[in-house]
Amino acid sequence: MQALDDFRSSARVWLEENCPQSMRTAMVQEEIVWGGRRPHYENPESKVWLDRLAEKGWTCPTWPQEYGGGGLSKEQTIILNEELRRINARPGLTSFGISMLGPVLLEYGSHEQKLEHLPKIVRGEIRWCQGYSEPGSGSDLASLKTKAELQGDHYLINGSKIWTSYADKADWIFCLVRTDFDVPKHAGISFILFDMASEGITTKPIQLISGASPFCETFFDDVKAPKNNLVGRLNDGWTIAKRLLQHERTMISSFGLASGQSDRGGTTSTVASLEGAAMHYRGDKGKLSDLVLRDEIAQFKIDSTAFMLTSQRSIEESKQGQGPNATSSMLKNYGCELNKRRYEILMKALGSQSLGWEGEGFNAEELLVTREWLRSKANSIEGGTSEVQLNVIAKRVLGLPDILSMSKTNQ
Amino acid sequence: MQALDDFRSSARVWLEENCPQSMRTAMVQEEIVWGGRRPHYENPESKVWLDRLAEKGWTCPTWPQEYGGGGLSKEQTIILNEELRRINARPGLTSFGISMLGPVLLEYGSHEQKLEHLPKIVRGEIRWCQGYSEPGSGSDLASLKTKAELQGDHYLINGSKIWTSYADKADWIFCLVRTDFDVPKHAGISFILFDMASEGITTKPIQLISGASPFCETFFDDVKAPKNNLVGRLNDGWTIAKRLLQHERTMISSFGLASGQSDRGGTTSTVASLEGAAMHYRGDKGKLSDLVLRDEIAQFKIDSTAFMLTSQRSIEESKQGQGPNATSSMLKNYGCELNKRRYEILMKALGSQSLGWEGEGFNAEELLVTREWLRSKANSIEGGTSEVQLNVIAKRVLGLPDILSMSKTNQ
Amino acid sequence: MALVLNEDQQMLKDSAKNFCQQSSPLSVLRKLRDTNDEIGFDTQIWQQMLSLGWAGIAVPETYGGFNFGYSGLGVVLEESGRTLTSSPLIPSVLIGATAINEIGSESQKLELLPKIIAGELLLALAVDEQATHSPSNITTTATKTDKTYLIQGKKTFVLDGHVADKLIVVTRTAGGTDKEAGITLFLVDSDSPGLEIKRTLMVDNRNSAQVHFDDVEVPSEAMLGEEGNGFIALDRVLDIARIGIAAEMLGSIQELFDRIIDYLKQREQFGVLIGSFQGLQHRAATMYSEIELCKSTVRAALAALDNPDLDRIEIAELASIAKAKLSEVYFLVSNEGVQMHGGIGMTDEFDIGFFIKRARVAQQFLGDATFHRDRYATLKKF
Amino acid sequence: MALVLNEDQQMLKDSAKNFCQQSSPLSVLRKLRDTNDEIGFDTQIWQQMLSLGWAGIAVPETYGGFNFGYSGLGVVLEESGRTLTSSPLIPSVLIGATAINEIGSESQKLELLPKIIAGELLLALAVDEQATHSPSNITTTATKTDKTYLIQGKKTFVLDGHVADKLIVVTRTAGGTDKEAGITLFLVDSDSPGLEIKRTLMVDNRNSAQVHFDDVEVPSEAMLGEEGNGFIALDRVLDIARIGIAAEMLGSIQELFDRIIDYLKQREQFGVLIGSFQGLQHRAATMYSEIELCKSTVRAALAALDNPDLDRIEIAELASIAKAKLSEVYFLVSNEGVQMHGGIGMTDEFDIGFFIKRARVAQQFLGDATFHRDRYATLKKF
Repeated sequence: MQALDDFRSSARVWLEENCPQSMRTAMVQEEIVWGGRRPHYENPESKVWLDRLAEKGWTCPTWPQEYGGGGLSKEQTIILNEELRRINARPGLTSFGISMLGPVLLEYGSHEQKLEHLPKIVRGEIRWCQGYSEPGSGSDLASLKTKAELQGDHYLINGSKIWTSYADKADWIFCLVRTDFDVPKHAGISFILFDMASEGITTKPIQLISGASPFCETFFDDVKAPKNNLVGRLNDGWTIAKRLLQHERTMISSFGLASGQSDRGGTTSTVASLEGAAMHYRGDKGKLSDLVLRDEIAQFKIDSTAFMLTSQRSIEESKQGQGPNATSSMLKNYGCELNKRRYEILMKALGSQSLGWEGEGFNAEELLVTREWLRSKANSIEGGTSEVQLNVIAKRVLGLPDILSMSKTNQ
Repeated sequence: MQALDDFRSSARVWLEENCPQSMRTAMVQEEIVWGGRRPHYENPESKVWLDRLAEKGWTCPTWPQEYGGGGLSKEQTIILNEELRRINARPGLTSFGISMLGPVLLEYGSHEQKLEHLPKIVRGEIRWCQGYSEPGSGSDLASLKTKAELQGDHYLINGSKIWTSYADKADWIFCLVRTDFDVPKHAGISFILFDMASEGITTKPIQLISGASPFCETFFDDVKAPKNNLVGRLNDGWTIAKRLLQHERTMISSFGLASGQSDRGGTTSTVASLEGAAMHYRGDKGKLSDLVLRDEIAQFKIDSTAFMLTSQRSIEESKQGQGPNATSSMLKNYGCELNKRRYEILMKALGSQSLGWEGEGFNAEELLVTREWLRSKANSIEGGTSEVQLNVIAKRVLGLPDILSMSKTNQ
Repeated sequence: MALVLNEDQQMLKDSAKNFCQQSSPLSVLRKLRDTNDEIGFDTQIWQQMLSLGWAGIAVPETYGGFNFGYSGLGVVLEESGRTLTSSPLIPSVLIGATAINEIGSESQKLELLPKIIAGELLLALAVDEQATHSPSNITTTATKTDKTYLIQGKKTFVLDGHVADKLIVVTRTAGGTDKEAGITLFLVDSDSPGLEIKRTLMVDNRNSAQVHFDDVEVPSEAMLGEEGNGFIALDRVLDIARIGIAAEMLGSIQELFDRIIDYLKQREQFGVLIGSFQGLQHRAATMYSEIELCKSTVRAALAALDNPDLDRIEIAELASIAKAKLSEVYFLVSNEGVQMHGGIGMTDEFDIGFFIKRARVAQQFLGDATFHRDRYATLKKF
Repeated sequence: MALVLNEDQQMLKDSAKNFCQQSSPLSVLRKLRDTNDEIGFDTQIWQQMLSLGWAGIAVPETYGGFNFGYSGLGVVLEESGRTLTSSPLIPSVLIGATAINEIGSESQKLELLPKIIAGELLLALAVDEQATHSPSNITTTATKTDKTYLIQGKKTFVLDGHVADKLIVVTRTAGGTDKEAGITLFLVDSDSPGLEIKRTLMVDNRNSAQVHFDDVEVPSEAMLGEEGNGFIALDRVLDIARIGIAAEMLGSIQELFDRIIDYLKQREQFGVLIGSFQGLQHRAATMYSEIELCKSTVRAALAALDNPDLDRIEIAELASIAKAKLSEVYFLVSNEGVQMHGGIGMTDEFDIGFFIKRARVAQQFLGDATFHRDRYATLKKF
């Protein structure tokens, strides 16, 4: 315990000295740092803060120091996070490398692969994107058709991916490819890494109903990836893919977690809390004057608090045991549904002021609500649809039988 | 049109002269007339009313006069019903013979069968019960195992039925039996009629969670039914069964229809309307003081009005075409869900006064709410579960594919 | 009650369907959006609608109309809802012409209705002042001077206000805020001095306006109906409009549902059509049932408008039932539309997004489900 | 916050589970009902619970208890909820002993708590006066005379009031109806002259009483807490009780869900197990998720009671969250329990009916979901 107290003191001192003042304020969308070869720092202090964190490995505090991480124990990491929250410190780096690729490289990657990629992730030097879904594959991810053929010292990759987040801005991709067409679909998939600057790659942003284009279609035309960029064993990529999906679900469910807080993404505004927005737009005579809406908001806040407590419990339980588990499907699904509900209630609270698209008549915050409401509809589609999560719960958690295999054995 | 106007005048005069005064009041549970060999008339005027109606065939106004019916056209029947409603006349007879067996006998029965059974149904001389479900068969009705073997001039019937409504009070049964075990399950079923006084029949009432026992288990041990009691062709009983189920659904959906009215089963009481009950138990300051409950009641009443309009539209549409159709599944399902909702809202409105079982502390009306609430839970199980109705809508109305047949063709 | 269309109504519906599918498909709305069209509807299509007589369907023959009833206008709105057609049918015909016809003096009717029917005059209704619909909650004042009234205040969510020739403005000439007494309607030329009309672009690509009145002077003859007694007449016009909007919503919901069912029947996942999954089947069956209820409420409400035997309260109940129910079901079906289409439903390239955007605007316009449930309960005295 | 049980709590839970499953299965409740038992619980089982020390789990050692905290009492209630065990644990221990311990004077605690723990004294709380829970809405009056108070009024839904030795009675000594100020609690012997206790049999086979006070005289020493300041203390006791009830509900919900899942895995229809139908699977998965949330809220609320750092408002919020959430989910799961079991679920012979009956009583007891959402919103100042 003394050691932990010492760690807390030293972390607190270090943060006090090293975290720039503007990094101790609520994050704003434009100042999120994604890193990469062509990094963008809207606020110059963001770079200072990232560099200092990265030097200590604290962008990835639990990763081994050997690979650039902080080498901290779970207990130390909890303390570090508490201290970061205490001063309201912003995350230094937002990255699919940290939240998705890193954990599976640590588990399945070779020593050389870890040495090559992990330190760059820690320092935010390489921005990663994910090549999973393909046009038409939808929830049936394993039906993927992008082909990788071994040709001497490299794989030749042909095919296309869809829903690759920020593929047009990413430096490298972790990608599922088919390396055997003659076996059941799950058994012929491999997990491979390659540089997005390679010849033969084109990306095309997809415009969403919200007007934003965070995703791309990505096309591979005879792209060469070195043979030793394969992670894990050949044709064993599905194991890695599933593991990574669990990490992704854990990350996405935290959206829902955030929606439980009054504090929306750290911003302070009229619409930061549902009840605040409702009282502002609907009137407030000591209490919210629309009692039906008030009941709906109370129900939402009760559910989101219960959800937050469940996420915490899941963390406490996983401390006593394993990493992300089947409950990640439950958390992902519930968190996403909560976030969608939150925006629908917000739309209701704002009334016709939530119906603007652009231009005069609506303030920036109101216009953002409209866009974010539309964006939220993807929550229950991306990272595995609600339907898939419910299937996973039914089959893996509750052990209910699969109808297709039942009917095969029965008839 | 003149003819119809004449019909209306004469019907009105007849009703004025023949409908006893006590038959022009809201029906009460105890005075419902079921007829049968051992009829019970709590109110002697019920018998007078039934006999007078039966003499004109107006217990079954659309059935041919040849079989004891009223021989009225659709237009005349509508007028008769309007006139009956005008004076708030009670139904003369409540009978599964009228609502279920009669229509299919008219469609599938032989002339002799019609002559034998229909007039007795019209006059309420025979009370019928339905032998469909079997222990364990549940929604998979066609899996029935009760066996009928032809032995000379009669069938020998062995097996058991469950959920036979009032089997312990019924005189005859219309029953599904298996007459061929060597063909797919739907192809070996026949529809047969027999006397419940036959040797070898025993009935055992089933106590429900509401405390009531409207259903029985019924056992057949070498029961003999004359060969010519078979309705329709041998092994073609499933066609008749399905048709009869449509009539049953139409009947059950009318429960939901009734629940849309302020008037609950014609009774006038504190709990007759949801809003009346809520205002009585929850307080009323010009409007219902619990605004959240008020919103819920408004939503219910809107839905039930919309449902009532839909039932009417379905009747109008069927006038232009066929008899009960696939929308009967929709109406059955929605009506039952409405009725369940109604009781849950009523429980909420009455608060702890809805939680009594018997004895002091609760008035008769309150105790009835508790029991009827429990009873209502069966609405979405009997006559085909909600799940089955939704399947029927999905497959027959919307034309969505069946997963079991898909997987058979695909794999 | 006539819950089934008669032959003439069915013929009009078929012809409207034909026109909308052929001449005014959803791609028209997309093009208006992509070209940032300032008018917000296609003037050529509008001219064709005028030549089909759509602007006069519900107007009596005396004023140049076809006296075909609101049921007739309803089926046209329903079909235009299927293609999400944006046109002056809602603001100028359903609302504007109805207001003149219901409230106007004989001379106002004789002057204005033929112009609306001919497409020479576009109207817009300025009623809402806050972010939620609350038609008796009026603070815009009209103060009587010698021979004129001076209007002061502001209005929001004025559909197509930016292209209207005249605004129908709901003002207060007496009484306190949120009182039904003291409300007076005026017809105000959109080029009146002191009047500022600011176009706002909505998420459904329609145009609403925010309107400011700074001592806008209108002559006494511009009054629509009686001074101080405007609310009851207004409320009936709003009820007709709510029923008409519900009819348009019904068309959109049915179109959306048809697209969902088509997709369930053609999209394969895990080796089977996704329409074979019972989870989706039950949700589809639930939507189907709700949509059947929607059809009945819309038909009943339209039929009621054409039935002179019904009183104001009966119409009001049916209007609130229809608007509440349709709003709730459009919400359900538009969300399911995106969810069941998965990723493709989230892309702008695909049409589903247009429906969910239109859904939220239509839900709120002239009162959302909560508003109408409250109103229904009040009408039912509980 | 400790959202996972520690080792000692887990051991207590395991032993409680063992006891309830072995000695107090659901069949005990059925037998009590079928024999029209007048007491409403099995006295032998209650004696065994007493010898296990369950009545003293949350009571400090000074008064003969085990000081094991509310988390300890909570896991016992949870396990007794699995078997729908009816016993004085709720009225006399969870509510009665807590009230004495939280509000009583030192001498009251020293006198009464050991008796409760030994099973020599049964208590019941008389708070509700109307059909809905509204603890500040008190019209039963206590009027001060020379050295005594005279209580006049009536109470309803007094759980186990018919067998209680003393009632804890919430009265008004000052102030108007529905004011928090002016509320005073008294301990009243159940054999006091002028006191009429009428047993009422509830749908869940428990017993509540309706109690009439006709100038029931109680000495000043019978006052529990301060005169006129009773509400805040009462509200804390009610919060503890609400959390305890939520723990019991959690046990029942889990048991019910386990039975549903078992049934889905063994019941065949159309040649397959019904648990393979996706429609049912998705509903089961939804229930599972909601139950996980229930577990967390109950654990968090119990842990909060044992955490001296939390203030009254924080406890109140968690109590309302737990009672609202559990009420809502018990409603869902009990309805699904009947529906998914089909016909057999409707029969009295099968046990599912006991759960739906208990569910509605537990939902309403000490405030239903709507009450607690309203209270939560008030606590959160919106």
